[in-house]
Amino acid sequence: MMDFPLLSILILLPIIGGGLLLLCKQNHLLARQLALIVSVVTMLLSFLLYIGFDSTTHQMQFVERLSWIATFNIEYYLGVDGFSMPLMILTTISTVLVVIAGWQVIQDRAAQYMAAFLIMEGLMLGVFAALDAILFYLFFEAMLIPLFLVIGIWGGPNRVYATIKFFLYTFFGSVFLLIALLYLQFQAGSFSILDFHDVSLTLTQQIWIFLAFLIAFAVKIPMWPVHTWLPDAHVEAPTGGSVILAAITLKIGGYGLLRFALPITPDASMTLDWLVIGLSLIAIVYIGFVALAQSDLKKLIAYSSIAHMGFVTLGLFIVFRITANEAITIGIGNGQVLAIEGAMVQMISHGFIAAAMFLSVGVLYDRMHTREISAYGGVANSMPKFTALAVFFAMANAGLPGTSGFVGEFMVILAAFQANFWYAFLAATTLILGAAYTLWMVKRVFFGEIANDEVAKLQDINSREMLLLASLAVIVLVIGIWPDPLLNVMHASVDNLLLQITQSKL
Amino acid sequence: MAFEVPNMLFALPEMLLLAMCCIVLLVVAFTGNRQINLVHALSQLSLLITFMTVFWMMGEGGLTFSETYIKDPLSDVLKLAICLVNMLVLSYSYRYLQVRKLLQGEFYVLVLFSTLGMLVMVSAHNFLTLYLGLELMSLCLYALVAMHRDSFTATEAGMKYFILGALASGMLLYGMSIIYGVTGELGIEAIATAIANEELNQTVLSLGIVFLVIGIGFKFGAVPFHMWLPDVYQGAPTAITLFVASAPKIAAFALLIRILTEGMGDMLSVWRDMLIMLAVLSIVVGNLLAIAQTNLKRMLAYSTISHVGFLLLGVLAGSQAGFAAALFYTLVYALMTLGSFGMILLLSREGFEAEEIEDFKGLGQRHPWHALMMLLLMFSMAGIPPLAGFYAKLSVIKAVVDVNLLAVAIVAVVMSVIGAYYYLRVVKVMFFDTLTEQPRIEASTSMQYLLSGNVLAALFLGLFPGALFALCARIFS
Amino acid sequence: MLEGYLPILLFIIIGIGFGVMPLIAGFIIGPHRPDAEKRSSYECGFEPFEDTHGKFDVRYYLVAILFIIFDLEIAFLFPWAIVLDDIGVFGLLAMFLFLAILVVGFIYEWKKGALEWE
Amino acid sequence: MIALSDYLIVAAILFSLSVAGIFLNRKNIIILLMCIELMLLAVNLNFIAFSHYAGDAAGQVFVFFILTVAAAEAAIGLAILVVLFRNLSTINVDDLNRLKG
Amino acid sequence: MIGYIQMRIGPNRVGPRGLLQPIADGLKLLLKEIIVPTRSNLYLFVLAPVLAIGPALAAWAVIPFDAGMVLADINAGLLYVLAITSMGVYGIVIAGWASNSRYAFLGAMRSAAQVVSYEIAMGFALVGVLIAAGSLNLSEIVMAQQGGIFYWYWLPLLPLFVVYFISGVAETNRAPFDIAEGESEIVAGFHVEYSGMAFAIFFLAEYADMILISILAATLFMGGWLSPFEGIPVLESMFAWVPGLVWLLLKTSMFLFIYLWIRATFPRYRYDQVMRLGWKVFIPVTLVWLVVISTMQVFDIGPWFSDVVEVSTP
Repeated sequence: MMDFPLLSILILLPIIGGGLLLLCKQNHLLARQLALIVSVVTMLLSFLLYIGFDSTTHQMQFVERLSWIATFNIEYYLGVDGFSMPLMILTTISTVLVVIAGWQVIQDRAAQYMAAFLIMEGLMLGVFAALDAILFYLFFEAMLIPLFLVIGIWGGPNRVYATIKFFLYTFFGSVFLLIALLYLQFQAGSFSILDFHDVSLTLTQQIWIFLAFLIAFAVKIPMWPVHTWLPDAHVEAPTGGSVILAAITLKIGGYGLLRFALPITPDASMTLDWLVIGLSLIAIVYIGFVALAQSDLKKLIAYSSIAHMGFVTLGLFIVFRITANEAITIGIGNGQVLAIEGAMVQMISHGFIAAAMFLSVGVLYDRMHTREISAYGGVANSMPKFTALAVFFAMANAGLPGTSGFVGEFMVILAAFQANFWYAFLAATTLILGAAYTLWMVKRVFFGEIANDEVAKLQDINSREMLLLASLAVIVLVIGIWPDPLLNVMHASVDNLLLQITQSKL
Repeated sequence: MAFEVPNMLFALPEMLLLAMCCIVLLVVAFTGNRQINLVHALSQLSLLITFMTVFWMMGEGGLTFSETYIKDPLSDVLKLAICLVNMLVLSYSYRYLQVRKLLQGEFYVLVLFSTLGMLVMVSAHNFLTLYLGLELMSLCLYALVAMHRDSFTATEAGMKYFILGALASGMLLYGMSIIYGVTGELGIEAIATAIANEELNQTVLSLGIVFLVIGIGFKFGAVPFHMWLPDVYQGAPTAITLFVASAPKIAAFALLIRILTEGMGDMLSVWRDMLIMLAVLSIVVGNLLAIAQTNLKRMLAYSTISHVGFLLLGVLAGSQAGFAAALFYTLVYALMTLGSFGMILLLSREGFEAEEIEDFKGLGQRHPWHALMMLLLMFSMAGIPPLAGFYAKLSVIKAVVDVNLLAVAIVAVVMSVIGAYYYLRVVKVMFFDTLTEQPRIEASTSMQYLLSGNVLAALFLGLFPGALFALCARIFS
Repeated sequence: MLEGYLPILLFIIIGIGFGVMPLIAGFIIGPHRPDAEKRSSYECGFEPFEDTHGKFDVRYYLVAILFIIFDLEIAFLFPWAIVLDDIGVFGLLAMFLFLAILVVGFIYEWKKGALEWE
Repeated sequence: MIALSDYLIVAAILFSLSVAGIFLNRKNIIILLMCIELMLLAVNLNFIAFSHYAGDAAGQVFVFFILTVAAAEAAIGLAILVVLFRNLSTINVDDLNRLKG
Repeated sequence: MIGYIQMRIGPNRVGPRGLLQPIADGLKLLLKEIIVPTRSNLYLFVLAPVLAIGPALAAWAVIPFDAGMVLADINAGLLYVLAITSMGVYGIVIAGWASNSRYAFLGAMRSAAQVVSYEIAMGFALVGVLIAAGSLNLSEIVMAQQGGIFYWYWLPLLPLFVVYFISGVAETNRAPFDIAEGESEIVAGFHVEYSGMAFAIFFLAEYADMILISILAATLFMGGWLSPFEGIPVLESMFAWVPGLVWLLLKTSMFLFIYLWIRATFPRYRYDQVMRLGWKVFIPVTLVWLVVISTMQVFDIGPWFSDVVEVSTP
């Protein structure tokens, strides 16, 4: 198994597939079929990762290591651990969904649309698999290009503004990441992320590096107050773009914090945890209220995404508070594990739920060509099957027990109690707020009187859409009811991470 | 007087090129413009021969012509690059010039002589040779820029270029004269030795360096000596702009390296601060002004200014890694410039220059492949992986970080974000705007292939920059 | 060593004096009765209607340029001619090369018609 | 005997004059060209002075070459000027304003 | 003298055989008004004649009249002569410019172009002398020609000598190269607006130039003050008493005579012919001959460039 370059294949397959797609210019059907085949094969291959994964160790697995740019000691260094592996699977699954979702909707330059997504898939897989900082940065940035094009070409009326804003925000964040990486290389002598973990830094150095990381990943996550690109991007993006944005690119921010900020600069993280926690709580509470006020479906979901990602950052950084509280008793306690794993589960689950929500909106949009909540009403009457699924996802989004949304939020809130009651309290308000804005949205869109003739004429979802949403529903349910398979693969890595961050580097 | 016959072999490529120049000149003289295809072929052949000779003679090196001439790995690589770039320039320009009745023998002659000047400059190991090479190159460039005699803009650009270029030469010379006065030497190495071993008047020496840096700044077009650059880029016929923008920068890099690092290496502390100023100003001003442009050529000119700033960053790091990075940057820059101006050439046709950003509207729908190429170029220039431009920026910034000039590095990267904006605008116009008129591509297929190859090379360098990096690093180790 | 040049300076002064003195003499001795007709420039019966400091044929300019270039080549030849015996065959060949390039340029000018007048 | 510094001061003054001329002159391009020549002459003076006082001929050789190049430069400058004049019918520096931005 | 050759009556009436005619001319000119045309630049207008004559006279400083009989025995003698005579062109151009007359201006441009064109041929010719002599010092050049009339440079450098002399004629704007003042075309050339003494000065300058060219020709190609009979046993001793100065003056006079002779006999060239001769004939010829003699010099070929001559020079 180790000789088989599974990760490389996972990364290259979609990219090459995308390149091939560019060649079939006008033949949309061929392009779609090819895209589906490639994405499905990639997804199946990614399952091999799970099957072959050894969950007892925190060591990197499926490692591939080749010298790449010898002069700077940059390597082609891939590997996965308990954090990245689930995210990779999330990526492959999402891409399949996106391909299916765009099957009929995208008529204009379909081949290029599919190609962009496939290339993006490869690059995102690369981000998660990269263990060399420059390689990571490379995938991290390169990913922007197809996404930029996807939003810009196939997006809504205001797409140009949105896409440039999106690009510049993320690019702006990432250049600081680059500086930090270069500085770290200067200290560590190599670009291997694992070497970065071991490098010793003074507190001042750590704080600067941490801030650089924070800017880079906070923009990606996005955290308040650098979140403003996200609603714009989501609103203007085509459905597929929204799905990928919500499901995966946001996760890259969280993943980055896990992979870089926490282990490399634990002391700075600890010193500045108030900042991140504060921002997270603002995101959860304030953005929750903002979401409540939205009249645009996609914007609402976008803001809810920001709020949910607030849980992720909260979970990651609350660890230090827990540690402070438990310091007297034991080294690594249950609380910390809960927090980190909660954040991870929240990421994965949000990936699926947000994807599902955007797909649902996409379904409506394809039929009505509007995202205004006020334009809908009584959709349940004309689209019963769709309504059933959509309401289920809305519930999951609000954190209904039994769905995956509940698991992540619950774990984080539980952990927060061990840190500080008020944190937990504020975080828990999301249960109310989330329920409020989702349910209110559901009520306005799906139930009540049929608002107008167009709604009355709506066709219910076809089998393709059914397949999409149903499979997502299954996943959400499975994770919600039985999260152990997901949690198990993480344990070792989480433990190792906690070990790293609780040991001062000073 | 002992008169030693020098080892002429080291200058063989230059001599061959000179001979070919003369042949081409004679052909032009005797056939006028009737046999222009022959002249074109001959010119390409000359460059090819030179390229092959340099390639064939790579490896051994040394000083010759009373230590005024050097053949070292740096000169070899730069010469190869110059020849290659110029061959591409000639191929790209052919059709553009033909359509505009500018395809005259003189164009080829001037390009060849200019190339010769660059080669001499690259190999110069004495202020005198350096100056001669520089002037041979510059004089041809002035003439080329003003070659379109009926164009207001071209002649005006030529005049501006000439005056500021001559001013730059004057500054450079004044600096050289002061250095000569202080050290009593004109040879690069002799000056370095003198600076290292003797008690020299540091104040006067610094004064000389100030003038040298100003001169170099002018030649590169670094802020605040950049005034000529946008005008020349915009005013000259695009094919000429392509030439002015690409290979001379490679040669100017040699100028910089020979004078400042090989000659004045021990005075790093003196010139570093100046270069920091130049570099930071260039990056800031170049990027900011580029945003306001609507003319693509002018925008690329300002972007060149910012690229120059980055290039200087590598040099001012003063470390071997920095020089290697700057070299890498220069080569990549030449590649990208070739591509982007080549793109303008590709799209322009009779009566249509394709030099306004607006002219690229809707390219993504009409010619997706070319739009994709342009997209890659723009992203490469913006420094986005996995394209060559990214590694160029990465390596210089790394060099700067390594010598603890973090603030400079941060300014540079922040400005590169702003830079990304105007590159994105081009992409936006190509892909997101609907086309107004039907851009028809008349360029020959061979040019289209070459251009695609050029861009793919940028992509390839982005994926596998290792070899080139290693090469650059070895040159400066 | 500059002493050797003193007579030259004297001669230059004398030469200038030779020019200036008669002029002064002419101004003093000669009659001085300017009138408009006399002072107008010489024309074949019509009034000069424009400043002649205007345009002139570009060929003159061309000659001037060519002169500068060739004159400088001669300036290179001078020192070479002096030390020809010392630098031997190599110097000879080098200058031949130089002249050859010059000739190439010369031929080019010739063929391009820079030397034609009518 | 005239000291080295005297030569240098003269050269520096000439040089400054020419640079000032290039930047301040707004009237006539020919004056710009003359300033450039003046500049090179200032450099020549420098070189010769240094070379004379150091007893090293290299500087004078350099001057030779500078002279030649200056001639070529003047030739090209004038050529461009002629073409420019043909297009614009003026050699006023301020009229060079078609390219801006 | 021209008068005699052309059988004209008039100029040869004043004084004994017309020898006083120039003096009479001078007096007349002195007494005439110097008219400064309106719209002309006074300073330049006055400067021009000074510039014309100054260099012509200044060049005399380095001419060796006999062994050691030279005012300024500098090493760069020939260079100095070339440099200083080139200044004369300024006189012409400034005169034409300052006069503000189209005839004057056109004449000035023409003669300037002509002068500079021939200066190149002349320069190349001089380089030949330098190769042979190996020095820029005029005295040394003369010394290098020792050995008799056949060792003077006019023979080995015959083409150069011819070129030099014709160029000299052209350089001084004398007939048949006097198109610049071709009365039929442009009235009187660059000094059309000059009158009185100013005109006289131009005239003087022209004659001074002529004499200079002649004496240079004598010095460079005809062995300067050396006796023509050197090396011929009997005659050498016979004429040994004649001072070098006399020889030099004799030779110079001979050239001057040729000058006038040419003027009197040859028709005027057309301007394009003049320029063609200068550029397309003289320059190639001199270039080729330069190559020949430098090769001969380096490889010690022929009767004049062999080491024997080298040894015989002190």
